[in-house]
Amino acid sequence: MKIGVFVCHCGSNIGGTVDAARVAEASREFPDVVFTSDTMYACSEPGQDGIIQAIKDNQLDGVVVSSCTPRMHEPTFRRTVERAGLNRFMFEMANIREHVSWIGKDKEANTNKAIELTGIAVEKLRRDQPLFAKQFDINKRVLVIGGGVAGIQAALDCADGDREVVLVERESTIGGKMAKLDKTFPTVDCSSCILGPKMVDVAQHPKIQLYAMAEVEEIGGYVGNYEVKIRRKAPYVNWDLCTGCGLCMEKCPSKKSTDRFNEQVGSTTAINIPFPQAIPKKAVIDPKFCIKLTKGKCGICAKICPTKAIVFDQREEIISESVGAIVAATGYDLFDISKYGEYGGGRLPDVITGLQYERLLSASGPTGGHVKRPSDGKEPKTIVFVQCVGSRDKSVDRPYCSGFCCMYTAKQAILTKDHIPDSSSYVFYMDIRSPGKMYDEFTRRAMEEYGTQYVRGRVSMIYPQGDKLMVRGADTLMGTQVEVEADLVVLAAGAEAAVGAPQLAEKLRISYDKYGFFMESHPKLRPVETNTAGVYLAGSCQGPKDIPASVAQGSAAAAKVLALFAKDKLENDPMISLVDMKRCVGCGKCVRVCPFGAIKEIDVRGEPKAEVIETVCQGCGLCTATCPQGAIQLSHFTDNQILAEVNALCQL
Amino acid sequence: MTILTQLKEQITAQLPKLDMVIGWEQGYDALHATPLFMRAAEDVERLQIGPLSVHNTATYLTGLRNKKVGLVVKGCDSRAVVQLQQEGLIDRENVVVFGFPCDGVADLTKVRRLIGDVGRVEEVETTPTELRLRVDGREEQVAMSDVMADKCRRCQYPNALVHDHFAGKPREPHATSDDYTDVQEFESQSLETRFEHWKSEMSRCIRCYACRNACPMCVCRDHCIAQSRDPHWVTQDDMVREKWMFQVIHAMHLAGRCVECGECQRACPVDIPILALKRKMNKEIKEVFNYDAGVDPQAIPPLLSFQVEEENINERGW
Amino acid sequence: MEVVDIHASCDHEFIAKVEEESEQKVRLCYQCGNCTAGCPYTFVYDIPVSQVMRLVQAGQKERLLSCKSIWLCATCESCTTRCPNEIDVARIMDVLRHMARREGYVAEKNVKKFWDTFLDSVEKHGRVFEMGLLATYVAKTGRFWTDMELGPKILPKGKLSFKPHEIQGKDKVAEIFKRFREMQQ
Amino acid sequence: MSTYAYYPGCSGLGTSQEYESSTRAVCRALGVKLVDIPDWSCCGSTPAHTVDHLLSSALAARNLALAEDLDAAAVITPCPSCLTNLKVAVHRMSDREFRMQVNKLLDKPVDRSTPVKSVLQVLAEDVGPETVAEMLPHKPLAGLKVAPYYGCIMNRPPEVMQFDDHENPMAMDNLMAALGAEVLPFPLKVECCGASYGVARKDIVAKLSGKLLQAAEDLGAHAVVTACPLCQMNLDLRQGQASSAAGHKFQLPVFYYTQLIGLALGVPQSELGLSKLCVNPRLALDAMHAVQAEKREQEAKKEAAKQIHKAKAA
Amino acid sequence: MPALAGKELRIVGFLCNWCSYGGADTAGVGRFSQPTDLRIIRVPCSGRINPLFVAKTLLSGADGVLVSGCHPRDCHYAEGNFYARRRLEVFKRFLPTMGIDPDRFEYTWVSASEGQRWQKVVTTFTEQIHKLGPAPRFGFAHEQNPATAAAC
Repeated sequence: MKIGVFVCHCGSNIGGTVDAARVAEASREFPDVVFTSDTMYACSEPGQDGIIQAIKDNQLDGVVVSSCTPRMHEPTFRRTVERAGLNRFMFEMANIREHVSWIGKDKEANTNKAIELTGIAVEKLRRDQPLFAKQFDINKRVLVIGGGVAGIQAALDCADGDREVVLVERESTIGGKMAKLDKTFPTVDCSSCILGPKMVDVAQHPKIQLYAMAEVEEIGGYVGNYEVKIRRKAPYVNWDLCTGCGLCMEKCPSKKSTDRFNEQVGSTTAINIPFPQAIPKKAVIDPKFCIKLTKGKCGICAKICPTKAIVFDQREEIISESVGAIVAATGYDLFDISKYGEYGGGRLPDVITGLQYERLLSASGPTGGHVKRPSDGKEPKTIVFVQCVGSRDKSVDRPYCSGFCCMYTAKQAILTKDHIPDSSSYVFYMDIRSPGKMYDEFTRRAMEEYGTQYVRGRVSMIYPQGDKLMVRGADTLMGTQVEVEADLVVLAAGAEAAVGAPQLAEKLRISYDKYGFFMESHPKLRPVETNTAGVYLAGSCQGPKDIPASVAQGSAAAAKVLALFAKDKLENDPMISLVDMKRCVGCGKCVRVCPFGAIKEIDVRGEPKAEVIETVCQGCGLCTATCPQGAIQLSHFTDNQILAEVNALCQL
Repeated sequence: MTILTQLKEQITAQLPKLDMVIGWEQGYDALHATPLFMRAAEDVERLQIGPLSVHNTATYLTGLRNKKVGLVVKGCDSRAVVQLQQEGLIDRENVVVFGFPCDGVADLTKVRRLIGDVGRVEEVETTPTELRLRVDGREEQVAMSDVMADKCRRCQYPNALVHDHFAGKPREPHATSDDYTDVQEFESQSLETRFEHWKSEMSRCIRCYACRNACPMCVCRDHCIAQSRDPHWVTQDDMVREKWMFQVIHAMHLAGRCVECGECQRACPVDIPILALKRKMNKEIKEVFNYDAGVDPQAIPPLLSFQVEEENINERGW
Repeated sequence: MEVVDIHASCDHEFIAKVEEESEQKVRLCYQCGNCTAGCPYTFVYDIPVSQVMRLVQAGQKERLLSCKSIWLCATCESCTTRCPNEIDVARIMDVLRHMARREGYVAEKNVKKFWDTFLDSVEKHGRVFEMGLLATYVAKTGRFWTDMELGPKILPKGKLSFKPHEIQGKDKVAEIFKRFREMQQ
Repeated sequence: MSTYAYYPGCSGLGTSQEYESSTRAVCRALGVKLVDIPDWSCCGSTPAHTVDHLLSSALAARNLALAEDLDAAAVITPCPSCLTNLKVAVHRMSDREFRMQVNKLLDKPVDRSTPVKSVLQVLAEDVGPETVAEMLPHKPLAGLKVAPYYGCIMNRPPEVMQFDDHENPMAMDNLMAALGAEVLPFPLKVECCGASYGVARKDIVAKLSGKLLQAAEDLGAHAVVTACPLCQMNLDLRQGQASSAAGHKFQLPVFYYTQLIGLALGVPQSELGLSKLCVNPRLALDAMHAVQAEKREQEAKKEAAKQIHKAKAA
Repeated sequence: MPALAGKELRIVGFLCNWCSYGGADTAGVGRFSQPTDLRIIRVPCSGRINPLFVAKTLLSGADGVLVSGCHPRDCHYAEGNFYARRRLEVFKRFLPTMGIDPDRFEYTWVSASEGQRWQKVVTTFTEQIHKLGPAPRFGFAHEQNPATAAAC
C-alpha cells in the first residue's frame, strides 16, 4: 500500500503551535508512507489540488490529512480523494487542530502529539477497505413538529414546494407564542394580523395534514423512511362536525377553567376555543374543569350544539405516519418567575410575566385591551419592567441571554404609554441588547419619544406596601439604591427549552444542550441541521430567537428538506456492520442488542447465522463490541483497526 | 435402591429415545473419572457418580446441537445447561436432563498435594466423609473435608436446577450465600503484589487453551479470538502480556455468564488459579446487577440489557 | 474628580489576595447592582457594595481599605443570597475588613472598638459579659451619653447581670485566641 | 423524639433571658429533649468573623467538639447569630484543610460533622405545626394579629442554612397559625434590623428597625414575632429610638415566638417572661382578647337568633 | 517516538464521534487549554467500545485510559451508551483483581456542547494519572524472551 500524508498549517491555527513541517517529515517513517508534504491550507482549492496531484504522481492508495476535526472537513477530503480516483473511504484524518494546536502552547509536546495522531491515522488507513454505498428509496413526506411561527413557515414552504406535510401541534390551535403577542417589535405590527393569514394558509393548504392537540409518541426508522406514531389527545368534540360557532362557550357553566391561551390572566370556560383566529377553530373540553366529565352531570354544551359534535366518551388515538424527513420546531417556554422568591412572582398578583402583559395589552385578551392589573382591576399608572428574570443568571442555572426580552420590554413600555398616556414606566436593565435592523433605534424611541425611564441595575426585591408594590433596585450609574412605588410589575421572564424538549430529542435521536435546547450540526455553518440525517431544526427549540430569526430558520429547514427530497434515491452510509458467516455461531447476541433491528437471524445450511440489513444499519458498532468471536465487524471501525491504533500508541 | 441404581434405571428407560446420554465412568485409574457417552444399554452399567465425577457434562452440549442428548448433571453442570438455554445456544427440547443430589466433588489437585503424586490408583472407596485410595497395595485415606473442591463448599445449588428426571431426594445446599471472602482476601494485598502474582502465574501458562476447551460457556470454539488474525486481539508472541490478555478476554466474555463450575481451573495442567478471575467478575455482577448466571432460563444476561436509570451505577459518570 | 490610571493603579497582588482569602472569583461580577439594590446599609455606605466589587476588580486597594462601607456591613447575607453569579459578596466584605484591620485602616472607630471589646470579653470570660462589655465600650469610646435613655427600660427587668458568667474552660477559650495570634505571626 | 445538644448562647443569660426560659419550657411541653452542651463558650458572634474566619470557626467549633460527646441528633440553638457561626463552621470544616487549621487552635479537636439546626427548625420540622395545632384545638391565640419577622440570617445564605424558603420563610407563620393567631403577610421577613450596630451606630438600627415597625403597623399588626435576640432587642428595647428617628411613635409589642407558643400551651408566666419585654405586651393581648370577646358576643347573638327562629317555627 | 520522556504519560482516550469527540472539538474551538498527554481514538459510539480495548490498551503499556460517550439518554444511536455504561462499569470493577489501579481507567459522558466540561475531564484525569505515575509493565518482549524479540 502506498500512503500519502498531508499536514496542514491552517495558517497559524496549527502552524502557530505545531511544527507542521516536522510532522510531515516524521510521517515519512511510518509504514507504507511514500509521500508527505505540509501545506498552508489543505482544504483550500490549491491544497486539494495538491493532494490530487500527489495521488496521481505517486500512485497513492490512500491519504491521511492531518488538519482540523474530521467532523468539519472529512466530507471535503473524501470528495477530494474521490476526484483523484480513489475510493472515498481510503482516507483518514488526524485532528491536530482542535485536539492539539488549539488546546496547548507547548510546541514540542504538540508536535510530538501531532506526529503520533498522524501515526494512528496511518495505521488505521492501512487497514481501510474501499466501501460502496447502497441506494434506497425515499419517502417524500415531511413531519413538522410544532405549529408556532417557525413550524408554520417550514410547513408552508415545504407544501409550496409540492411536498406533503404532516404538522403536529401540542395545543388545540397553531400559532404558538406569536399568536399571544399583541404587537411585534420594531414595527409595532399587530401580531395576530400578520400571523393570522399564514395560519389560514396552513388550514387551507391541500398538501398539509394538521394534527392539533397531538404529540409525537414514537419515531422509528431512518432518513428517508421514518415511521412516526402520533398521539392525538381527545378534545371531547368531534372536530369533523364542530363549526367553531362558539355557542357552547356562551352557555358553559364552568367558568373557572385555566385559560392557557391567556397565560392564566383570568379564567375561561371548560369548553373553549382559545381565541377567535384559532386554527383549527374547534372547541375543546378541558376534562379537569368540565362538570359533565368530573361530576357526571351538566352536558349543556351537548344539548345546545347545533351539529351535535360533543363526544364525552371520546378517547385519545394513535396515528401512524410515514415520512422521509422531520423538522423540529417546538419553540420555547417561559422561565418560572416564582423561582425568584424576592420578586414575589406567583405570590403577588400584580407581579406578572411579559407574556401575561401581552395578553393585557391585546384587544383580544381577557381585558379587551384595557390594561387592568390582576389584583383589583385598576388601571396602573406606574409600571416597572424588570429585565433578565431567568436570563444571564447562573444562580438559577440560566446563564444565557434570552435575546428578545430587551426588545419586547421596550415595545411594552411604548405600548403602555399608548394605552395609558399619563403613566410612567421604569425599566430596570443590565445591558440593552438590540442588534437587529431598526432595533436599537426602537429602544431609543422608547426612551426619547415615550419617556420610559431606563434604570441601569437589577432589582433586588419587590414587596407590597399598601396597595402598591415597592420595587427596590440599584441605579449603578447613579451609584445608589433606588426605590419605585409601582402599581404593576412586569418581569421579562427569560426563555427556556419547551417542556418535554429533551424527551422529544431522545425520540429524534438528536442531541440537546444542558438547558434542553436542541443541538445543531454546526453552530455557524449547519445551523438548521442536526447530527441525525433527515432531522432539521427551526426556531427557538435550538435556542431563544425572535420572530424574524424563527421565520428565517423555518424557511431554511424547509429548503434543506426540499433539497433532500430532490433526490429519488438516497445512499446509505457504507460504514456499516458486516457478518463473517464462517465465524458466526448464531448466538443471536448482536440481534438482541441492535438498537435499530438491523440484524436478522437467517438459516445457512441448517445453522442459524446473523445478517445485517444494510440500509437499516446505522453503523454504531454495538454489535461488534458484543460479538465474542468478533464475527460481526463494523466497516471502517473494525477491531483490527482500533487495535492497530492502540498498538501504534502503546507499543512504542 | 441407591441413587446410582435409580439413575441407571431412568437412563436405560430414556436411552432408546436419545442419541446418547453423557455421564462419567472410571478413567485411566480409579481416581480419575472420564466422561462417559452412553449410546447402548450396556454402556449405562459403567456409569459412576460421586466425588470423582468432576467434569461438567454440559460442556459437550453445543457441539451436539442437532442431536438428542441426555445429560447427567451435578447442580453446577445444570446451571451451565440453564445458561446455554437462556442464550439460545441449545434447544431445550433436544436435551434430557438427569439430576441427582451432589454431595460435592474432590479437587484432585488437593488430593495430590496431600498424598503426593502416587501414580496409578487401583481402587477408590468413597464414603460421605472419606476417600480411601489403594495404591500399590497400601491404603491412603483422605478426609473429604480436606479435599472437597472450593466451589462445592460454597455451593448453593447442589441439585440440578433444571431436570427431566431426578434420582434420590434433593439435598440441602452446602451454603446459603457467597460472601466472596477469597476475592476480598486477594484484593487486600497491595496492587503490586496482585500484579506480580499474575505476572508470575501467567508466565507458567503454556497456552494449551485447556481452560477454554473445558469451559461450557466458551461457545466460539474454532473461532475463538485468541487464535484468529481477524480480529487480531492476541498475538502468538511468547509473552506474559499475550497470555494474560487471553485470560482477561475469557473473564470478560464470561461476565454475567459464568456458572462457576470451575472447569477452567481444574483443566489447567499447570494449576494456574484462574477461577479467581471469574469469581471476581461474578462478585461484581452480583453487586451491580444482583444477578446470578445459570439460574433462570428466562433471564436476560446483564451485559446484554440495560436500565435507563441504573440503580448501582453513577448515571452522570465520572 | 481625579482621573484614575486604571493600568498603573491596579494592584494585582491585592486582587489575588482577596480572591484567595475569600475563595471567590471577583471576575464573575458583571456589575448588575443587585447587591447594592438589596443592601439595607447602602444609606450609610460611602461606597455602595456593587462599587466595592468593581473597585476590587480594578485593584483599588487604598480606596477600599480606607472606606467606611466595609465596617458597616452587617453580613446580613442579602447580597450573597441574591447574587446572580453566586459570589459570596458578604464574605468579600469580611475579607476586606480583615485586610483593613491587618493594615491598620479603621474608618469606623467605634464599630471596631465595640467588636474588639466584645472579643476581649469572650477571651476573658469564655462567654460575653454584656454589662461588662457595655461598660468597657463606654469607657474606651468616652461615649457616656450613648443609650443612656435605655437604662431605665432595661435595668428594672433584671436581665443584665452585674457579674460575668465565667465558664470552667475559659482558659481554653483564651488559649484559642492565643494560638490564633501565634499563628498570625 | 431524639435528644438534642442544646447551645443557649450568651444573650440567653442576659438580654434574652425570656427567650431562653420560654424556649426551654416550650421544648419541654412539646417533648423536645434538650441536653446542654457542658461548659459551652461564646460562638464568637459577628465580631469574630469580622476579625478572621479561622478564629470565628474555632470559637464555634469548641462547642461542636464538646457536643460530640453527647451523641445527640443535632446541635440546636435558639439564636440565629450563634446558628450562623456554628453552621458556617461546620460548612467550612467539610474542607479537610480548613478543619485541620481549626483543630490546631482547639484543645479538643472536632472529628465529626454534627448537624446544626435552629430550635425553630426543630419545632417546625421535627415537631411540626400540625402537632402543635392538634394540641390546641381551641385556638387560644385567635384574634391576635401577628407579623412574623425572621431576621436576615435565619435562612441565609441558603446553601449554608438549608432551612425554609430564604426569601419567604414560613416556619414561624405556620407555627403561629397553629396557635390560632391571624398571621399577616409581613413583607420584610428577612430584611435586616440593624444587627449589632445598636451600640456603635444606633442611627442605623433606629432607621432599619423603624422600617420594619412601620411595615408591621401598616399591616395592622398587634405585635411582631421574632426568633432572634438581637432583632427582638432592636425592635423592642430600641423602639423608642426608632420612633424618634421616624418622628412617629410606635407602640408594637415584640414577642419571641416561643413566648406565644408557651402562652398558648399554658406555660407558667415565670418561664414565659412576658414581664421582661419593654413594650407592654398587654397592648397586643388586650387587643386579642377584645377580638375574641367580640367574636363570642357575635356567636352568642347568632345562637340566640337561631333559638328565636326555632321557637317561632315551633 | 516515546511519549515526551518525563513530561507526559501515555493516556489513551476512546471517544464517541457524536458527543464527546465533538465536545473535545468544542473545547478546542474555545481554546480551553489542556494537558498534552491524551491521545484520542475516535469511534462512532461508546457502545462500540469493547472493554477489552481498554484492557488491551492498559496491558500494552498505557498509563491511563479514558472513555467518553454521550450522556445517558442522549446517545446518537439511542442505546449504545447504556450498554457501554454497564460493560465499562463491570470492567472498571474488575481491574483491582488484575492488579491494576482502577483509577487508571475512567469512563464519563461529555456532550458536544460541553467544551468546558471536556477540559475539566481531561485535566482532572491527566492529573489523576500523573499522581499514580507510570503503570507497572510486563516488560518489553526482548526482556522476556530474546528469541521472539529478534523476530519483531
